[in-house]
Amino acid sequence: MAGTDVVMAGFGGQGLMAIGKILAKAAMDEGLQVTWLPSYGPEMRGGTANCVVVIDDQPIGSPVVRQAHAAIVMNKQSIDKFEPTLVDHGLLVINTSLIDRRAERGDLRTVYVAANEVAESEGSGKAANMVMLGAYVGATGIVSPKAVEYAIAKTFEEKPKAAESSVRAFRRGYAAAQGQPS
Amino acid sequence: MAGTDVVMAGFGGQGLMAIGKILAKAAMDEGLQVTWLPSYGPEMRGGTANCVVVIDDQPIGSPVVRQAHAAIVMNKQSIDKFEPTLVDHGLLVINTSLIDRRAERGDLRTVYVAANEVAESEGSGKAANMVMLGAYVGATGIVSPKAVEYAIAKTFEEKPKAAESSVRAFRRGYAAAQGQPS
Amino acid sequence: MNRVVIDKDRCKACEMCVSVCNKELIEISDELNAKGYHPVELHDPEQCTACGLCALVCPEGGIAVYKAKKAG
Amino acid sequence: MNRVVIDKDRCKACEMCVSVCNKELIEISDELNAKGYHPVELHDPEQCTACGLCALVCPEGGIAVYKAKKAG
Amino acid sequence: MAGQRLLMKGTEAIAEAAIRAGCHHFFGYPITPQTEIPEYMSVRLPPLGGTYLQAESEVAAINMLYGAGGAGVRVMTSSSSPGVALMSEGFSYLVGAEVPAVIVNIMRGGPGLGNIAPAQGDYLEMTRGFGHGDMHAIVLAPSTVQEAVDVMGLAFDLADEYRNPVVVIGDGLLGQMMEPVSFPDTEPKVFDKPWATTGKAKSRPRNITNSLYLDADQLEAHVRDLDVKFQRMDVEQRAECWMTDDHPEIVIVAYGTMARIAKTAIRQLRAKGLSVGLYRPITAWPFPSRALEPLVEPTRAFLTVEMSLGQLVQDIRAQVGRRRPVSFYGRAGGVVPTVEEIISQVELLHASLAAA
Amino acid sequence: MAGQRLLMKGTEAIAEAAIRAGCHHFFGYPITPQTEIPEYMSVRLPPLGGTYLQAESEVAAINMLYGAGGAGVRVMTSSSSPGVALMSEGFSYLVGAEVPAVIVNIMRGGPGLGNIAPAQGDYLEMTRGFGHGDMHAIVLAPSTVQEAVDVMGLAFDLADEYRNPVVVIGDGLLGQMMEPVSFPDTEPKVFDKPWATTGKAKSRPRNITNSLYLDADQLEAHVRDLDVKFQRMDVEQRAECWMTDDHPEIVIVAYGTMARIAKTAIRQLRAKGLSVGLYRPITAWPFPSRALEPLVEPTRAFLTVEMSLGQLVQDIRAQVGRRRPVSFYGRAGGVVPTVEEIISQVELLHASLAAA
Amino acid sequence: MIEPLATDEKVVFERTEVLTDHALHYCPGCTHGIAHRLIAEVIEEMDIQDRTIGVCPVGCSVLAYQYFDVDIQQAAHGRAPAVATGIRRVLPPDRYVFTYQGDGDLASIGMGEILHAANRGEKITVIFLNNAIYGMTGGQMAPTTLPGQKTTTSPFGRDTAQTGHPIRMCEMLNTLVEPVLIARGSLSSPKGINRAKKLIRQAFELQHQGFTFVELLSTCPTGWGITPTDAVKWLDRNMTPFFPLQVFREPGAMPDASHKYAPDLKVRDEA
Amino acid sequence: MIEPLATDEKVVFERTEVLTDHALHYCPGCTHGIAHRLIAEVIEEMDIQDRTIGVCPVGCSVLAYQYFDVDIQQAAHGRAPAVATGIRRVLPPDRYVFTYQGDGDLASIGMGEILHAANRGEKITVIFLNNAIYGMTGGQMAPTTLPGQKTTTSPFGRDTAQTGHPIRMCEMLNTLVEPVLIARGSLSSPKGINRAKKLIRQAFELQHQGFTFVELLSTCPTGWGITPTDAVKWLDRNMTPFFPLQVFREPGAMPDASHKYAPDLKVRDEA
Ligand SMILES: Cc1ncc(C[n+]2csc(CCOP(=O)(O)OP(=O)(O)O)c2C)c(N)n1
Ligand SMILES: Cc1ncc(C[n+]2csc(CCOP(=O)(O)OP(=O)(O)O)c2C)c(N)n1
Ligand code: SF4
Ligand code: SF4
Ligand code: SF4
Ligand code: SF4
Ligand code: SF4
Ligand code: SF4
Ligand SMILES: [Mg+2]
Ligand SMILES: [Mg+2]
Repeated sequence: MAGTDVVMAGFGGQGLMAIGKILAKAAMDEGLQVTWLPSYGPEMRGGTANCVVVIDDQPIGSPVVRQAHAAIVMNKQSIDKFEPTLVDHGLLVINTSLIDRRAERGDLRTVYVAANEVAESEGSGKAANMVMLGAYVGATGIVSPKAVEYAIAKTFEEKPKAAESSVRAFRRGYAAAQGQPS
Repeated sequence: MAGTDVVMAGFGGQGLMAIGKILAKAAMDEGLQVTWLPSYGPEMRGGTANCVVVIDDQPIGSPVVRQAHAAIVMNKQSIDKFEPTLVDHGLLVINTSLIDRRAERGDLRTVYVAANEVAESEGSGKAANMVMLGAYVGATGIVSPKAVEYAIAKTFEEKPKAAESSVRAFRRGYAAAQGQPS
Repeated sequence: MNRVVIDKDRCKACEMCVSVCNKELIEISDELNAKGYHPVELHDPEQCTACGLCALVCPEGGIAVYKAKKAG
Repeated sequence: MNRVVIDKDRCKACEMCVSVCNKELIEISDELNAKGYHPVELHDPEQCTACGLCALVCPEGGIAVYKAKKAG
Repeated sequence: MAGQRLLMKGTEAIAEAAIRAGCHHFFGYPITPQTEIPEYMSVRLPPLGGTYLQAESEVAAINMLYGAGGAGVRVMTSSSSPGVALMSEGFSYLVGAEVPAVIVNIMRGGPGLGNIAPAQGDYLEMTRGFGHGDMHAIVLAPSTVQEAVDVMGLAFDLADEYRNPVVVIGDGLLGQMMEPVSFPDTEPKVFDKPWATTGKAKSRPRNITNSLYLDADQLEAHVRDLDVKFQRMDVEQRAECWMTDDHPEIVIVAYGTMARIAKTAIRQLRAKGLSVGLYRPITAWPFPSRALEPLVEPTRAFLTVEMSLGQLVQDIRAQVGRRRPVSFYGRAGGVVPTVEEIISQVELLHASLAAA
Repeated sequence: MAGQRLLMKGTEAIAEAAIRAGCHHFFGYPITPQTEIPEYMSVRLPPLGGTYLQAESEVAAINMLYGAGGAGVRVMTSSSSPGVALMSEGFSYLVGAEVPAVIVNIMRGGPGLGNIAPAQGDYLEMTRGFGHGDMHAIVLAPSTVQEAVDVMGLAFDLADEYRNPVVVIGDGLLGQMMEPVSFPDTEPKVFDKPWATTGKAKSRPRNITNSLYLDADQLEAHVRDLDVKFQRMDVEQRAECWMTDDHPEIVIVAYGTMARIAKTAIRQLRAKGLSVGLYRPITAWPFPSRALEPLVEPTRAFLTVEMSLGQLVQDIRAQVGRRRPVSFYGRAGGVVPTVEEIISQVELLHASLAAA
Repeated sequence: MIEPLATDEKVVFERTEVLTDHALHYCPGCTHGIAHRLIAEVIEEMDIQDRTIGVCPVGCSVLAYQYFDVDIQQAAHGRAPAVATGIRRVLPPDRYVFTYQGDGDLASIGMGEILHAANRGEKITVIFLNNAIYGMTGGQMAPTTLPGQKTTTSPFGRDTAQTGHPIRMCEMLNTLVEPVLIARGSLSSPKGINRAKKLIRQAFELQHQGFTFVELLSTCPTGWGITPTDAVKWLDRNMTPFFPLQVFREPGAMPDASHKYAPDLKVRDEA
Repeated sequence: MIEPLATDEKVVFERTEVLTDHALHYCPGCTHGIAHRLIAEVIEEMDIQDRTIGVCPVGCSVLAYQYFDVDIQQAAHGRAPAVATGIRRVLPPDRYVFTYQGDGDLASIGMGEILHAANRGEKITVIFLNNAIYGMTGGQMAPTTLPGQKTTTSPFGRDTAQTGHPIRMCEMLNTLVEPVLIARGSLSSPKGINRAKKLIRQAFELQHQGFTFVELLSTCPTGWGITPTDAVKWLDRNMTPFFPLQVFREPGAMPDASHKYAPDLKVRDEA
């Protein structure tokens, strides 16, 4: 495989860091090289939080990426910030629950998913991040859904309920990505 | 002239620093180059204090001297410490009031003076250092007695009595050196 | 009528103003502001006594309160 | 007889012991020690009560005091 | 958990590796981007019967190291640039009194308060000026989280072996990123420390931890002894030469995170047909000159890449001298040079060599 | 007292020169061998309406400089090696926030507490590592008490001109010796400081003294601006080449007190017929490479002499490279190399050149 | 955008102009914002904006220089009192100098600087925001952290057997002679806020007489992990009992400890 | 060479063996020597020489490591409490750790370290020699220098308007919760010396319960420029009124400030 990377951005509290780690763990478990890097505390509060995951089958150079191959954006600020920075024909996974516009660039591959609504319909509004992760994995096939589901289970080892709803949300996102990207 | 130097050593409180400065000032006033350097506080108390004065008509290199041309020693420790370090045929000015031995080295020029007794006989036991300075200047002629007397006067500007007794003590030391060094 | 002006862009939805208004006039709105918060809004403005407490506790300095002068 | 032993090499002639001896038994001597001080010495040792005050105040730890055991 | 691959943050991996190296005592003060180290220690050490103590300041922390290291235990602190600068006097005391200890510096943007973004601006300070007086300390600069784990054990061993503090430097990226790591399964080496101030048993004279020698001759003798030791440390030179066997035209010089980024650039450059290799100091001090020397003649030009405006490059220039051109590319203030930037720098350099 | 020759201690002459350079504000903490500077200031400044304040520590002192310098006045502190090391973080803040100030370091034996004897062991620290982050400051190294007087005025001018702290280094000998000096009769230069935080007049926006730039791009821009400034400082290179006009076989390299001792040695060596000259950096940073360069080719060998185990010599070696041999002689811990030692080193060197 | 004042109304509350327009970076409900506003209001009311120099610390309020529209310096962590001393000692006496510091900054790393500035009687005002935690770095233990309080570096709760009790700065400063005002307020309620403002005003007014110190108990909802509205309750319930809201010293209420002493320094009288 | 004990006498006073034979470097009459001896005697009497680790400061007593025949560390200026903390926290609990510090060391540069060690309740004994001056560096002003006292950096006498009043460390420490012994003694008279020794003994005995602190008013004849015998009088006359000789805290006499606090840290009770 050729190396790839994805930036995940949204408000603090939307769980972007968490899905980044889950993706990283899934990749590791599949024997890949991986790095996860948070946009670590601007020592200031508010605004957006993001992390970037790099996955490769060769040793990874930079854990930091200026032009990502893909972005998972969960709020308006994030799409504004990261859409322009993606590589040509990059992938943009957009949470339509909180973002009321479409991608502006014509070259991008896009996945639209109403993550918050979908998650709520699965019984846990908090799992919108998992929906987004599912959509990304569905659109890219970068790791197997099984690996992700295992990573989710591990992450919520002590909260089986959360694990379950997370997996459900992940699957819904995964499925949603099948018709797309356009 | 060839450059020369003299180390002045004794107990703290015997006024060695002071006569060093007076000699340095006299040399400066005579248009010579001069440095004065105290053995600055070993950050410990007690023991001996010393300073070294270097006089030259060329710019002075080292203000610190490991083998001095001359030593003025006012107590036993000082003669023990500095006699061995003098250059060949160096000059040793010995305060016999507090040092009950003669120079051990055969090559040295020596001046013996009972500085404390002499000073006391001039009315100020404190001026023993001036006697020693006088003996050194008398033995070397490194600066003119006038210049020293002027420097003494300047130093004790606000204490004319001390100035007077110091000058008298200096002259007695100067005179004492005339018969010597042997 | 007294007037309470909330700077919605500054509001971070901390609800401090909500909790101090004795008249319970302030509520979180459905809007989302640029920072991603649901800013508060005033309902029943007629009931406001212009006591100023909401403005006093707002950490963002985002509330201004004006009292209508008595007629005459 | 009580005994006061002054370590003359340690003595710095500070006169602390001199000032505390109620019997005024301690005095600066004419000797010069290696450090250049005139160490103190005891006179009239018979009068010493071995009260120990001189040793207590000596900053150099230079005094030892021994009390003669009562006969019998 | 040994052997197993774990996804861990650099800072946490460093902390865990230290614990496994037998360091059960940590004194430190929070500062981004390394606060996870004290945080991790505060969870792990008390149950082990060790010490986690939040010092009142970095100045206090380094002096707590002095006390603890002098008493004979493995001890560490960690901080970031401004906090590390405050340890300067204490570090010199550790060297002067020959107290082993490990100091981790996860560097951030400077000077002054700067920011918390990743940087390599303390290279000169750590290798040259970290304290007053004639002194040195081994400085280890890992490039990956796994290597950070590996050097921690080494750092403690070197500290004990030489009775000298050892510094480990990384940048914010190394500290903040997660990567898969596995921990070695070895038991920590145990050093005999008859000099430690543990209480003077009747059987031995008292032990003194001290750097004061009022007499100049004595101090000189002491400093010369230290210097002999510093010279002995020269055997600890460590460097990685990567893709240099085929005598590439251009050698990139980089350390820490910068080096791994350079590796990606080199892979891509080689794919494009350019002849490029990497020289990576692992010990920032002693500077690994022995590994560099054989590269100088075969190489046509060096390019040093740093997250600073040019520090390591000074060591390269000093050694390479006029023999080969040494060019420099650096970003500062927390900006990290990208693979693309490195590639374009190398291409420029290649073009200029071709033209010459 | 201007013009007149006065016999003064180095420390006191430095203090007096600072006052005459318009520095009426001093913050410092006692430490041998420079305590006469604060003592002198405590007598002289209050009657002038200036400030003498004994800080609670060197850390506080350097931060008081930050406040006062940021408020626009000429301000200084002085200390010695361990105390100066404690100023490391604050010094980096001065550079980062572009606050002018003068710091005097009268170096003593190290590392650690070391002793109070004269030494030059902080050269690397002062020129390379005095604080974290990419930073530099001009370092002036006078050789005589008269020159110490002369560089003080220069130090304040350079600080104001570049809005950067300036360091003056001497060793304990320079601080403690008395020599005849005379003071220049010039009025201090006055610099306009529109950036000073003196109270925000209605007519201008507020002034901010700051080194924080949370955004990496902004910090990089700031650091690059600083770097441009550091590069501009290159014009401040100052060195003395003495007895080098006749292209001597051997050039001794030394600075500060060491250089004057070397001069005596050179006079005596020349009297013996040996061909020897001196290269003396006056600015330890920027390193005066331009003055050194023309000496490299004509000279057969360099000998660097220091009161340390080899610091300045690193700069010499970096520049001279393999072109000429650079040998080193140093004493440490407060021992000062003598004229005789230098002479015998040169004679040895001369013999080996003759043999070669 | 605050709407203009209608002619038939009077202002009950408007944002002071001594604060810039910059949006605050603090977390929702963080009382740093309130403290900023109170200080700015006092500066405005005393009409000393052109003579005030602020010093901000390292802590969440590190960016305070963006908010106060006065000349201002950003100080190294803990050193604000030293920086303020430098400013105070060199500028004309009519200036007002204040520092703004958190509890990590002032009571941990900056302990030496605050005590010595106070003891010298530096004519400055120190506003001390005590939120019982290191906010900026993500919630570590502070010297003022309560017994049992969980932070990221006291994960099992502050263990007083290992780390002691919270430090009470007002009480400690009150053992010194020089300070002229030492008081503790709280930002947990409208009443507290009004009282805090009075204390700040008093401090600035007394500043030219000597060292003035106002501690303000503050919330850190993020560091404490609770909502802003719960945070004020937590503060009242848990902090206030140990940190009593009190004026420890003010002109007219000077404790024993503040008595001045002027020995004649002779060895004995007969001399 | 002290002569051997005759069989028919009993020892009233002999030099303790916990002091080495090294001649002290202190000036004539300097009470540092007395303090050393008292500590050594206590160590001997408690028979803890093999379990005691000392920490000496930078100050005139920098060479204390030559005198105490125990394992000992020489600490950086002001940092002895941090060094002692490092030692205490890593050695077995049966060890005795003490620091010996001057007033410049402890109350100026080392203010942060001593207060935090005290506040953490470090189980160490701090012996604080207060001689109102920086002896070692040649007589500069200390935080404890008296108003009007001339030193080389207060050449016109300490001006309290510029530099404040002397700092009283015991009083300040007494605002903290953890210390178990805080006391001030004096070395100016035989009575004082005997009392000082009792305090030191008490401190060592209580050390394993918590932080213990003994301040000893001391003379610096050299720095003060008077004779040793005048110095003790000067101390009694001028220092003691401002630095009262008092036990501020001991088990059984704990002031209000030392009350422990254990909140339950809930937001409210109904929760
Ligand atoms: C020398 C140094 N040490 C540590 C830090 C990291 N640091 C930044 S803010 C802070 C603590 C802030 O806590 P506090 O003063 O209580 O302010 P708050 O954020 O709670 O308002 C620390 C430790 C630093 N910037 N510099
Ligand atoms: C960091 C540092 N700053 C300053 C000094 C210089 N210094 C040595 S001892 C001392 C003060 C000693 O005074 P004090 O603690 O009162 O002890 P005393 O000599 O009076 O017993 C100072 C400032 C130093 N060695 N290190
Ligand atoms: S002014 Fe008073 S009544 Fe009106 S909204 Fe605000 S708090 Fe409520
Ligand atoms: S107090 Fe201010 S920020 Fe908080 S909810 Fe109300 S208006 Fe918004
Ligand atoms: S023991 Fe008592 S009586 Fe005897 S000499 Fe000493 S002080 Fe005087
Ligand atoms: S007290 Fe001790 S040192 Fe002082 S004079 Fe007496 S014996 Fe000598
Ligand atoms: S972390 Fe705490 S102190 Fe900092 S801004 Fe957030 S709530 Fe306020
Ligand atoms: S200077 Fe003072 S404290 Fe130091 S040894 Fe002399 S008398 Fe004692
Ligand atoms: Mg806080
Ligand atoms: Mg003292």
